Amino acid sequence: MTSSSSPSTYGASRARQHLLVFAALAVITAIEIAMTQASIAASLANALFLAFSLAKATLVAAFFMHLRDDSRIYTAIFLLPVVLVLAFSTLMLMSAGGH
Amino acid sequence: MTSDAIAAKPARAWRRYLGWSTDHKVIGVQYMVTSFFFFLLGGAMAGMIRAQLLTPDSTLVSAEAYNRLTTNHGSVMLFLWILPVLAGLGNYLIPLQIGARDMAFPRLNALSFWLLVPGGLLMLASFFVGAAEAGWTAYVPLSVAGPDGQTLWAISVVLLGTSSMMGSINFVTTILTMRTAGMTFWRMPLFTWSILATSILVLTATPVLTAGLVLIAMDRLVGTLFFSVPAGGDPILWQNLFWFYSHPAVYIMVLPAMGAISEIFPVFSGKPVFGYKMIAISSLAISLLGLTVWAHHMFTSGMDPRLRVPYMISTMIIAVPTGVKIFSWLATIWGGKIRLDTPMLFALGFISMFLIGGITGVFLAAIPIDLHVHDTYFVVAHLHFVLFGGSVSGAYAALYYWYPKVTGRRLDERLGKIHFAANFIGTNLAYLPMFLAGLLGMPRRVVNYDPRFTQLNQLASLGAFLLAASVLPFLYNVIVSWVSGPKAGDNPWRAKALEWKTSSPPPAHNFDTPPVVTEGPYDYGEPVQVSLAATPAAAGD
Amino acid sequence: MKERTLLVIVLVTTALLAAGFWVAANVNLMPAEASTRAALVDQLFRAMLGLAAVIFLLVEGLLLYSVLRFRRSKGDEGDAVPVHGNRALEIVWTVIPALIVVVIGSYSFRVLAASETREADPIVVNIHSRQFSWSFEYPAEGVTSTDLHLPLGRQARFLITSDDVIHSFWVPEFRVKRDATPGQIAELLVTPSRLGAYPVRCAELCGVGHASMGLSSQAVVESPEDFQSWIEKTRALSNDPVTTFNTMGCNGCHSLAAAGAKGVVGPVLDGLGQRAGSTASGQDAATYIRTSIVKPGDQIVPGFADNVMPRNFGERLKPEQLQALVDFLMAQ
Amino acid sequence: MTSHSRTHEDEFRAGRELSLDHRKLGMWLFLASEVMFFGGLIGTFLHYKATIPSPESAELDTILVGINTFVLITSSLMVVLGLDAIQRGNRRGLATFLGLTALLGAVFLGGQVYEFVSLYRHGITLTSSVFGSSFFTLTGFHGLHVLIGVVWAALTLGKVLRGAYSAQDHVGVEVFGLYWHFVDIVWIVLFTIIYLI
Repeated sequence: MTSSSSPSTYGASRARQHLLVFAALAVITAIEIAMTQASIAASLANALFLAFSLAKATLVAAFFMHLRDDSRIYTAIFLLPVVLVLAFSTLMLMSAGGH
Repeated sequence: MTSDAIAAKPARAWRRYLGWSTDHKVIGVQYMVTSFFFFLLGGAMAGMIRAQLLTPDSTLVSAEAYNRLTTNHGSVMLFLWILPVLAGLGNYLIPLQIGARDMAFPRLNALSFWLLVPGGLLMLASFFVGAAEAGWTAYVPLSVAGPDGQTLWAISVVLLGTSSMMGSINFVTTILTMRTAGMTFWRMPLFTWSILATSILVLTATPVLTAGLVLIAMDRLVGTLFFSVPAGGDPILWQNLFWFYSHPAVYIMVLPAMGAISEIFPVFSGKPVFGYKMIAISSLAISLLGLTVWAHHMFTSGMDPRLRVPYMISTMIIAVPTGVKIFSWLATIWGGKIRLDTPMLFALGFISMFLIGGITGVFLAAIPIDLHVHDTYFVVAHLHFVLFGGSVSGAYAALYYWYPKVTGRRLDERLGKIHFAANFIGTNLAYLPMFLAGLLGMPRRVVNYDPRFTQLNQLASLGAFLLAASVLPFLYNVIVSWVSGPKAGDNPWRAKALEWKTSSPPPAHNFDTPPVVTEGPYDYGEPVQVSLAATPAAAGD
Repeated sequence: MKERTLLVIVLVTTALLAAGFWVAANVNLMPAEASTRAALVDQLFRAMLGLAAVIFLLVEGLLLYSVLRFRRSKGDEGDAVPVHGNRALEIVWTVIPALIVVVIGSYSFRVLAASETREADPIVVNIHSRQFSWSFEYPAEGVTSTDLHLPLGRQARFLITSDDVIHSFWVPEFRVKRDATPGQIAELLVTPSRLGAYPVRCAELCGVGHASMGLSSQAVVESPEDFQSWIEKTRALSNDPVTTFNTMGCNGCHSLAAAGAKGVVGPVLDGLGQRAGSTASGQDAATYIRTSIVKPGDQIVPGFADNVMPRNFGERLKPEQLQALVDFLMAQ
Repeated sequence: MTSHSRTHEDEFRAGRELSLDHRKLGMWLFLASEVMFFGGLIGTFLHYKATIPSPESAELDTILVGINTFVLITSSLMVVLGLDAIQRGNRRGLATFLGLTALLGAVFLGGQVYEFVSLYRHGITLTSSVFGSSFFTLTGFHGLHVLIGVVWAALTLGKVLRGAYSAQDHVGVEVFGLYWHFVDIVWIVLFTIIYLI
């Protein structure tokens, strides 16, 4: 995740890369929808779904939003709240178990 | 740009403060003046509250009116006085302190101020439709019932939160991208550091409160069921959303004040600030820790018992970076050449009173004690020592310190010292008795109380009235000195930070030529070439 | 400065700090200790107050000393000797507070654990709260009362809930409070350790009656024998209209001399019997009073708000209780 | 951006030294706060999903919404392709792709409206249950963000047609792209926690 191709080298190659990312996103989404129709153990399915959405979000952020090439400061600014939200949601769920 | 043109004719310069301006200095002053108006308003409410509490069974105000007064006193003081006055200081100072021409997004900057105005008016307007009366904490389901003002209150707080988020985006962007040549991170004044830390908190904490307020507003306006208990709504959920913002809010309101104090001590001691890096880092530490402690406000509300102890520990740990700051300030004035001008007096007052707020904070974090004093006058005393003894003293110190920079005039020292004395005595007189009342069993937010608390409450009211009076010399001083005070010169305090290296008041472009920074902001008693080592690298020797 | 001066300063400071610690650790700022928990909490509180006093005196002392000792002399425009920091010192004042925090934290945790341990055969009390009164139900004894009576030395297990908004059950002498949250049941353990009657307070803002909520209730700790006789006395009165009036929470909002009720939120009920017949056209006094209890929305007395009085008394009152209550109010 | 006596060049030097553009930084900070805002709503939704049984969720049409998800992802692709185009100086390409972005965004909104209407027909409304409240609030706020994005795309398109942006100057497009992709990411998360899990 540390390729540092400067924005000037943008071009057809970059467009191809974006198409590949898009293909990946589309495929994952297709798999997800297929899984909802198939009968899979809920726990396994949910784990997969979470993993998938994490993968998709990461792809979009890394390639479409250029976090992969841009200053790490942008990444930090984006990740801090993500971590906080994960923590907050987990605690909400725990306190849901509380009563 | 309008302010340039008008600056050319100083005769009518004051007019630019009344309208839309994108000059950060104008906006800063607009913030400070507007928020001080709301300070007086919130103070008037406090006056009525303390008058009601002079006697145990007073009927001066009805129970309903009393709840509306306490609710709006809190909301106005927090959202319309402390937050905006500190935002105003930041607006005025950040570009000057880092040698920038203006903020990164001047129009956004003006917009965030002009959001403050409707937000404030909306909160006041609520008094005409039955003001919010569920406390500034707006606990559901009480706040979902309640009069229409409760809805206006929620919308108003959303507006004010949005305003401070816009401001924070501006602050961070400005600090990261607009520092002038040589202004490295480790040469930034500590006030700038504190605003950076605060902005991170604002951006991460405020949106969660906004989300919660949206839910309340929707429950009230379109009949959603988020907090409807019969439908399964969970009142504790609101408390989580609310405190996720409102505990960090305390640090949002005190960190910039600490930043201002950190500017003042070295100047009036003629010494470099002690442990510059530690102070800067402790601000960041407080911000991040501050995001992890919110549920210590809910020890009595039935949270998952497993979670209580971690929250207790994380809350207590915040005492450590706070202690680092206080000890560093002490070490800064130790062995200095101290001048006791008004800004310094308020700075010293800040330490001595914030200390009480900080220590009692650890008491509140200790769960067994909290289960007794939670929601009592002990908490009221604690939060006023933090926010009034702390934040407001800090704001006063900053206003006295930077007034000459803003106006080019000096304030009257005698009036300043009178103001300090009245403020210091009044604060302690008003809030110390409350600790005792709380411990002995007086709940907060009560319109009447058990007669055995009468003396304590009368002392508190006396202090409150003294605080009210203490504002008069300040107002007189600020207004008269602006018109006819003695000229201050560019750097009356012989300070070293960048804002003092331009004229007072600064020109529209802040600096006639972009400054190049070659030394730290606190290199007192230093030959310039050594000054690059304004860090603990030089520590100990 | 000279060693002797230094020594004196050190000695004086230590003496002051010690004195401060001793005073703070022995002064009593709390109300009576009426529960085993209260004793533990107060020990913790005094210990922390002692530490707090030391830190407070240390910081304020240093502050005052510096201000007096290091004043700039007239006409001195120079700077002081620059000191940028001191690694060792900074480590010390980071580590020591951290250690203090650890100590206080673990001590607090021990107190918490000790005060929440279950004892055998607790007496269970269901605490119901509503705007603006408490009632205490003893399911095992089949008794409900506006006062909380507890046998000395036997652990009480409170199950706390609310009918409307959040209240908070607090007896300062027990050193503990617990929120009464609608839709949830909160548990609280208290072992009374001292005979006496103590105030019951609502600590969470719950509306216009918040300050007066609990004025008509108190927590009474008594000997097991007295408690038993109180139970029997109260059970005998279970259909007594005054008891109904108070345990159903009417007293939280209405004032009625005959029931010793001082509520301020709803209409005064003294003399209701005389005026009830003429209040609503086409209704005799009994019908009017009965409707006002089970369908409070039908007639709202001018100057009072609708939707304040609960709508469910029809279900909550047994027929004989309702009848007795109506007759009782007729007689006022 | 601002009418300064000094040029951007030296005004934002400190930013360039950290390879930060102040406009992109501003947007990222805004997005950070948006993460927290949606985080609050998502936390609420999950909390109630865990505490209150919601049979209504069986009425949700995962296929339809899956297609909608696909549409939104495609619109994100359009934005990056548009950016690639203008970075090669191809303004017509940018215009085309921005147009497609707005179009696909509109299609997504159409799909959401259709979904909402059919749910209302099944009696699942904002006020029918806590599930209804949190479902419509969460998806509704996301829809609002898409709507804003569509308008923004249209405005950007207008500027392009008036000759704005070039291979050297296209930060405006990039900033819009950041917003649009963020809205896309939010939907990826919502799709998972609402429809899949």
